[in-house]
Amino acid sequence: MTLFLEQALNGLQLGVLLFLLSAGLTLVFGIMGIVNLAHGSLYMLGAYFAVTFTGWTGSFLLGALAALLATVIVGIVLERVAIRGLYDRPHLEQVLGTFGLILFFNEGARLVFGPAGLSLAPPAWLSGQVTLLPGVVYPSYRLAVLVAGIAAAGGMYWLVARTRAGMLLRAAAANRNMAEALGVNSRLLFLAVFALGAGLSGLAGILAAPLLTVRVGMGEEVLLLAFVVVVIGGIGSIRGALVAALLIGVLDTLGRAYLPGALRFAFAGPVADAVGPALSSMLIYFAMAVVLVVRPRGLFPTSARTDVAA
Amino acid sequence: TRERGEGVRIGFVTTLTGGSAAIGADMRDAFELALDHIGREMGGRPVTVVYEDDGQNPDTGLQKTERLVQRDGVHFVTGYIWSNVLLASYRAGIDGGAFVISANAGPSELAGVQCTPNFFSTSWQNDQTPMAMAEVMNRRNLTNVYVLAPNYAAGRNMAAGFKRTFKGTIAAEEYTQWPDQLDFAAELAKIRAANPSAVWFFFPGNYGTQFFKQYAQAGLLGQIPLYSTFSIDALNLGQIGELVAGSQLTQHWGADLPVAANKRFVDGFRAKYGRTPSFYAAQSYDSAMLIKSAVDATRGNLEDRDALRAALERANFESVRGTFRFGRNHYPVQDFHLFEVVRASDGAYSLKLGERIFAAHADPYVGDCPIAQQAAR
Amino acid sequence: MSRAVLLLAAALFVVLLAAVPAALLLDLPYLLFLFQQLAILATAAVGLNLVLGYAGLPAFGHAAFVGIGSYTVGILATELPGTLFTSAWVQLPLAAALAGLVAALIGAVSLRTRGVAFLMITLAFGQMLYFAAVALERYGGDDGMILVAPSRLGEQNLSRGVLSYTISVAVLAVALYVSFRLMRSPFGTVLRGAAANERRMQAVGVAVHRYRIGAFAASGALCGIAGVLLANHTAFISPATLAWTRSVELAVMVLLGGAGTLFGPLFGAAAFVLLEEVLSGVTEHWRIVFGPLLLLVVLAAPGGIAGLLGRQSND
Amino acid sequence: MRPLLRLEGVEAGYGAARVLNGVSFDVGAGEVVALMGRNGMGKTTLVRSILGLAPWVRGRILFETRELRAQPTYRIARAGIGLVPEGRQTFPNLTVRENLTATATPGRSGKEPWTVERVLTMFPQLGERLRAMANTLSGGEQQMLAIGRALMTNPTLLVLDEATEGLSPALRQEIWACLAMLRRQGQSILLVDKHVAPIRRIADRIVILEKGRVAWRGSAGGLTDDVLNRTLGV
Amino acid sequence: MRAVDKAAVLAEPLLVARGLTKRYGGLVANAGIDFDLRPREVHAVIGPNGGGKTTLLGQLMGEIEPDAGTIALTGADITALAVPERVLRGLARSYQVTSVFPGFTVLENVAFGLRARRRTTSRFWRAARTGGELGEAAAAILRRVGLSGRSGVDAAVLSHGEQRQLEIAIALSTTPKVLLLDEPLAGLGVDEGRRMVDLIASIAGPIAIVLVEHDMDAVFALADRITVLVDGAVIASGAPDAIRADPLMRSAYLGEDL
Ligand SMILES: Nc1ncnc2c1ncn2[C@@H]1O[C@H](COP(=O)(O)OP(=O)(O)OP(=O)(O)O)[C@@H](O)[C@H]1O
Ligand SMILES: Nc1ncnc2c1ncn2[C@@H]1O[C@H](COP(=O)(O)OP(=O)(O)OP(=O)(O)O)[C@@H](O)[C@H]1O
Ligand SMILES: [Mg+2]
Ligand SMILES: [Mg+2]
Repeated sequence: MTLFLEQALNGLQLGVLLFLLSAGLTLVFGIMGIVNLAHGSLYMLGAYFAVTFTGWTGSFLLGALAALLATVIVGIVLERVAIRGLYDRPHLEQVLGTFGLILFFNEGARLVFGPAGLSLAPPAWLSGQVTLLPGVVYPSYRLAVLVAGIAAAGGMYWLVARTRAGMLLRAAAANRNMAEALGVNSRLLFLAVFALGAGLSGLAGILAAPLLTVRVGMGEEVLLLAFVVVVIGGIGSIRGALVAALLIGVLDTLGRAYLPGALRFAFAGPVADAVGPALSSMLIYFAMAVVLVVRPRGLFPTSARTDVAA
Repeated sequence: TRERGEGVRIGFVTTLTGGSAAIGADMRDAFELALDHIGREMGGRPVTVVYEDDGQNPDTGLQKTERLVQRDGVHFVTGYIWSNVLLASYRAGIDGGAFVISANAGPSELAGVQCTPNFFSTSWQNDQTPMAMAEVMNRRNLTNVYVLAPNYAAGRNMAAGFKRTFKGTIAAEEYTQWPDQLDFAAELAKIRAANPSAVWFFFPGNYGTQFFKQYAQAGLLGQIPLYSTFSIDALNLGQIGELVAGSQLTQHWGADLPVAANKRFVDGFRAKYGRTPSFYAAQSYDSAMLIKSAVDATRGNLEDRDALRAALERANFESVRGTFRFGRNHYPVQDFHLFEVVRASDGAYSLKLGERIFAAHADPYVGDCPIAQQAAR
Repeated sequence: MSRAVLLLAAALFVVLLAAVPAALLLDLPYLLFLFQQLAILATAAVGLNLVLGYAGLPAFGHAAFVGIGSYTVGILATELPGTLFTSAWVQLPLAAALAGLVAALIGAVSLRTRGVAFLMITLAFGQMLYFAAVALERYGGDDGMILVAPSRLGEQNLSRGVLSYTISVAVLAVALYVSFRLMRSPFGTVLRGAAANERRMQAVGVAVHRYRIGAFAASGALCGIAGVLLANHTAFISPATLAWTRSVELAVMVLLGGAGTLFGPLFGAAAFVLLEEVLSGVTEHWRIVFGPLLLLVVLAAPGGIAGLLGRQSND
Repeated sequence: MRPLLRLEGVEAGYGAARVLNGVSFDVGAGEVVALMGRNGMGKTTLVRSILGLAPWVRGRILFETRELRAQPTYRIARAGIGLVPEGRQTFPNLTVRENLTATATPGRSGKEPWTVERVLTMFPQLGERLRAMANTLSGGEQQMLAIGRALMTNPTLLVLDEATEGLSPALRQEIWACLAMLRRQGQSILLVDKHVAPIRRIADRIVILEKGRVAWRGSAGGLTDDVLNRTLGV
Repeated sequence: MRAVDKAAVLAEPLLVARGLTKRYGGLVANAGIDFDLRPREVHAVIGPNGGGKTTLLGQLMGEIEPDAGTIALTGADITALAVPERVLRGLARSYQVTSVFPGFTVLENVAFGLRARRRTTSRFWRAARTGGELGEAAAAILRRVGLSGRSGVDAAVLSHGEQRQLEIAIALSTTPKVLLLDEPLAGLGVDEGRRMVDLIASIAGPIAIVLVEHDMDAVFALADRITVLVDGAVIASGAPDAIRADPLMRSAYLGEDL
């Protein structure tokens, strides 16, 4: 039972990390309508920056802050140079363009940061464990990630659903010309939002850095997961992204924890060993397919009517 | 129709992009160093090397191999980090008329029934190193060990090798997603719950780093001893040295092996690149030396392939691991040693040579290989 | 269709055919290897274009259908060596049927969604097939398998050489012809019309869904055929063929060349393969050039290469 | 009276196709000017030109004292032009209330500012649907919303392009009454519409476009049946 | 009383809807609507904005699934049929917002429906021709709606009025028995509107028409019968004169500018 609790907590923590990633994606992709494959690259950059700046400053917090800033700046430059030209383009062309960006960022990161994976230690005050319940020992850093992620989730929800900036953003994303005609500086707004999305993605990278090896290609590993989360949640829905991220995090973790064991009941050892990991990898995609078949527009769809709207 | 000009042409397929590019870079650097050491000459002929990136992808590896043998007309193809890339590519290399010499990947397939005359390995067969580790653990009377490896061929080979030799009980076996498992939290929780007397695992390169970090963060490091294979190397020691200090591993080579050729290699590598070479680099260096020994033996005659093959089989060169010979299946028969992670006075971490675990150890598949050893000429 | 497009397409075919004597006379076997790969990828791209381009459906799992073709060859060669089932005459239609069937099933489910959700669900199915391939322990699992017996074609086989090359180019030509016929047929106009206005197409009495599933099947079948050729070409089959990045690459080829145009996939595959070949020969850091180049194409030339060469009316 | 909006020789079009061939007229402060013409004569293009939404525009467009041409659209809007566009174009993913408030700007002094409450007194039906997403509204409801949304920017010049399209007769009348009331309050209005009778009642001046040119211009009183017949086919 | 009524209706009308209900959350867009359309009839549906007119057409056409109620066409129950199947049985509609095939010529726009009707859309090898008999049929339809001169033009660049005409042409291309028109005059100028009225009058008769329209001049010029929908319910139904005379109508919906 305590094991299950711990696994569930692991799942939540992974979910929160996924949420941070997909929150930025939901903003940029769900609301602004940009399919940005390079979103994962910003996550990677955030992690690289975190390692670099922590090395320079000697402090994880300072390094993380600087890394966040740097990722946001990269986001701003990226928006001005590349993304701006993609706003009014079909999704497919955005895919092509941002695929090019992935290649660029991966190669660039390798040139700048070197081919070897980098590693970042969590700050000393977070490198221990806490006993949550008798028998449930949990790494403090993971707990911190959980808290940071939930805070970011709350902030995002408030920003998009409750503030005027969020309203303007949704308005401009739906109909840029019309928003402009009502006095919205959509260029600036989009720039700000893209930078925010970049920042969130960078934050995810920064938080993940002490857990993972920072290396080229780490962005693509999570990109798909983030897209899965956004789509399951309902495109453009922050709430949906949160629920879906937690769902996927828990599903993935529990799948890895219990599926192979369950399979061993059914099959001989080697078969179960081979099929288990494959099946648990498949699990989230299977979940997505099921969700989309049952609810084609995700868990929290934004409703639409097409027979009278222009 | 492959004779084009004077030189000896060598293709080198390795991973130069993506998450594992560091391994490829280490291998390339070592190969270049070897060429420096031999004056870029073999059997009186100049040597040219074409490096190709496989992107850790079997299809790409195959295509690059194809390109090397068909476009560049290379006489030897070497490199190959990954078993699956090697398996995808070696036929193309051999069919294209080249000798294929793996400098790292050591799949069991090519060691047993499918062994083939024009393929050689300067590394090891996957099973061997974990077998040595299991032997160490046997000697310490460890039982109830948790086994962990990624779910791909090398991972399964390694686990198989470990289990073949290990005599104690196995608490549980776990195979993780490959290559994109982000997080080991679920596995770590299971380990904690199982509370084994030790954990043996294999996670290469960055994955090893990641596992050690998370193991430490989970507070398991001091509690359950870790025995690993191919998970700590010169490439990640700088990152995780602190976490793994005192930890032990088995290997066929170490930078401090007291062999003249090794000293030349390690000193040369440090001087040229300012870092300690990894075992990947050592194998790569050896592969250059092996090729040179064969071309020298035929006095630069690249046409007499039987003679070349025979010379390769003799392995008449000074390996960085000391004595080196090939088994019937063209995999090395070599010693395996215990190493320990130690902290030097300058604060850097390194691997310190310990006792010898296996002497002249041959892989367990060699018996299945139908190649008859040619009489030494 | 603009003159420039036709000219370029003709030129590409001349080059593909001229490669045979050139490779034999000048001893450039690699040229054939490279061009054969180009032709095979272009065939798959032509297949994908039916869905991605003409029908306007952002499908991103087509590498799986190529993989089905490849594994069909690999599994038959392992399980039924020396039988009828290693003949290309059996394998090609079988792989096409199998890939087409799976594509139709995936299409039928995926078509419940639209837009980006569609993109993601096709990708998800692709991933599921990828992991299924990884789980095929008997056929090499993650490592993949060596093709022990290439598809037989009478006395010869599809593995290597001029015959195999010629067949790959011929299959590409046939695929283009099929694509041409399909897309100017009533069936094709329905697909394109539904892409322009799905609701209206329903309201004139066309059950759009069925046509789209048909397009999926045709597109999957073409990819399956490409998969058979690919397995023979590389003599190696592995899950890497089904990876999602492969699907994206296929889509990038289609888009680079010009989605929804007849020759776009050919142009895109040619540009992709040749640029990669040339640039990676110059520097291992070639992607730092190639990536921005793709972006530039999008920004400067909407409609890809075919668009650059002159807009065409509807195909 | 100094004109609020002045167009001088405005040309505009899409791609190579020219739609406006030199249009000139003024809208004075406090004035209601109606723009009429058959389908496809360029009325909407003209409206889009003013707001900087047409692909290309030549000539001069002065608002108060500023040259609008080549300004970004949002600046033009912020200068005090409120648009009710052709085809409604409400923000589908915003609720009715959000549609009203998102782009709202505080009123300029001297006039009673538009608030959500004031819009709802004009369109009580929207009140019942304040929390509904705009894309679930009926066509006419969306039209009301579009008008309310423009009013909420408290514009100096209100521009309505076919704002009564798709409204029920009763509602249409309310809109006209509302426009008449706005006019009495001194609101300047440029409106495009096809309903002759109400335009005659509330417009100070009428401009009729034909093939991108001004075919007729004059006071409402001068709009004789003959003119109507000639230019609009009425 | 009701049973008798129903029997009489079933014997006669082309299109019969009973108890059509559609809810969106708490909002009832259609509340148990009974509606019928007799052969050769133009049956106008009017009512305030948001009254449920478009929703009714959507349910009749099969685009909106009713929460309750049945629909029959020429005596056969079509409630469960999908849109294309209903079209093949003789239903067609136009949309409140123009809905044509951009990127296709005017002629091709019409050809889609003709092919669907001839069931040739699934032919996949021979080229889709717009000549021959099909071309003539298309040309005839375009002539009828007054678009003959524009057959080779991309539908996307037609003027608004022309697109409305094309909208009708596309609907006619499926040779419907019943045509549902949603605000066909919307966005049309006075002159163009009048021509649209003439066009509708010319096709009415052989084709029975449900006309949703806010332009009362057009409604009274065309309608044989008028039904008034308010808040999703039928509040009145009858001959135009009776509706026009209804004082409730005048104040609640028609306003004074009649
Ligand atoms: N996006 C566009 N691209 C090309 N041509 C266009 C576009 N929009 C409008 N046009 C053309 O410009 C001309 C003028 O159109 P505009 O919409 O300004 O007319 P209008 O007077 O507002 O007509 P309506 O009364 O139908 O709204 C028409 O011939 C139309 O076909
Ligand atoms: N998908 C939907 N979700 C929520 N509400 C809806 C939806 N579709 C329609 N409605 C509501 O149902 C009511 C009826 O809408 P409908 O479009 O049928 O009205 P209508 O009579 O056609 O109005 P109009 O004359 O303005 O076009 C409206 O209040 C509308 O907001
Ligand atoms: Mg207009
Ligand atoms: Mg309506």
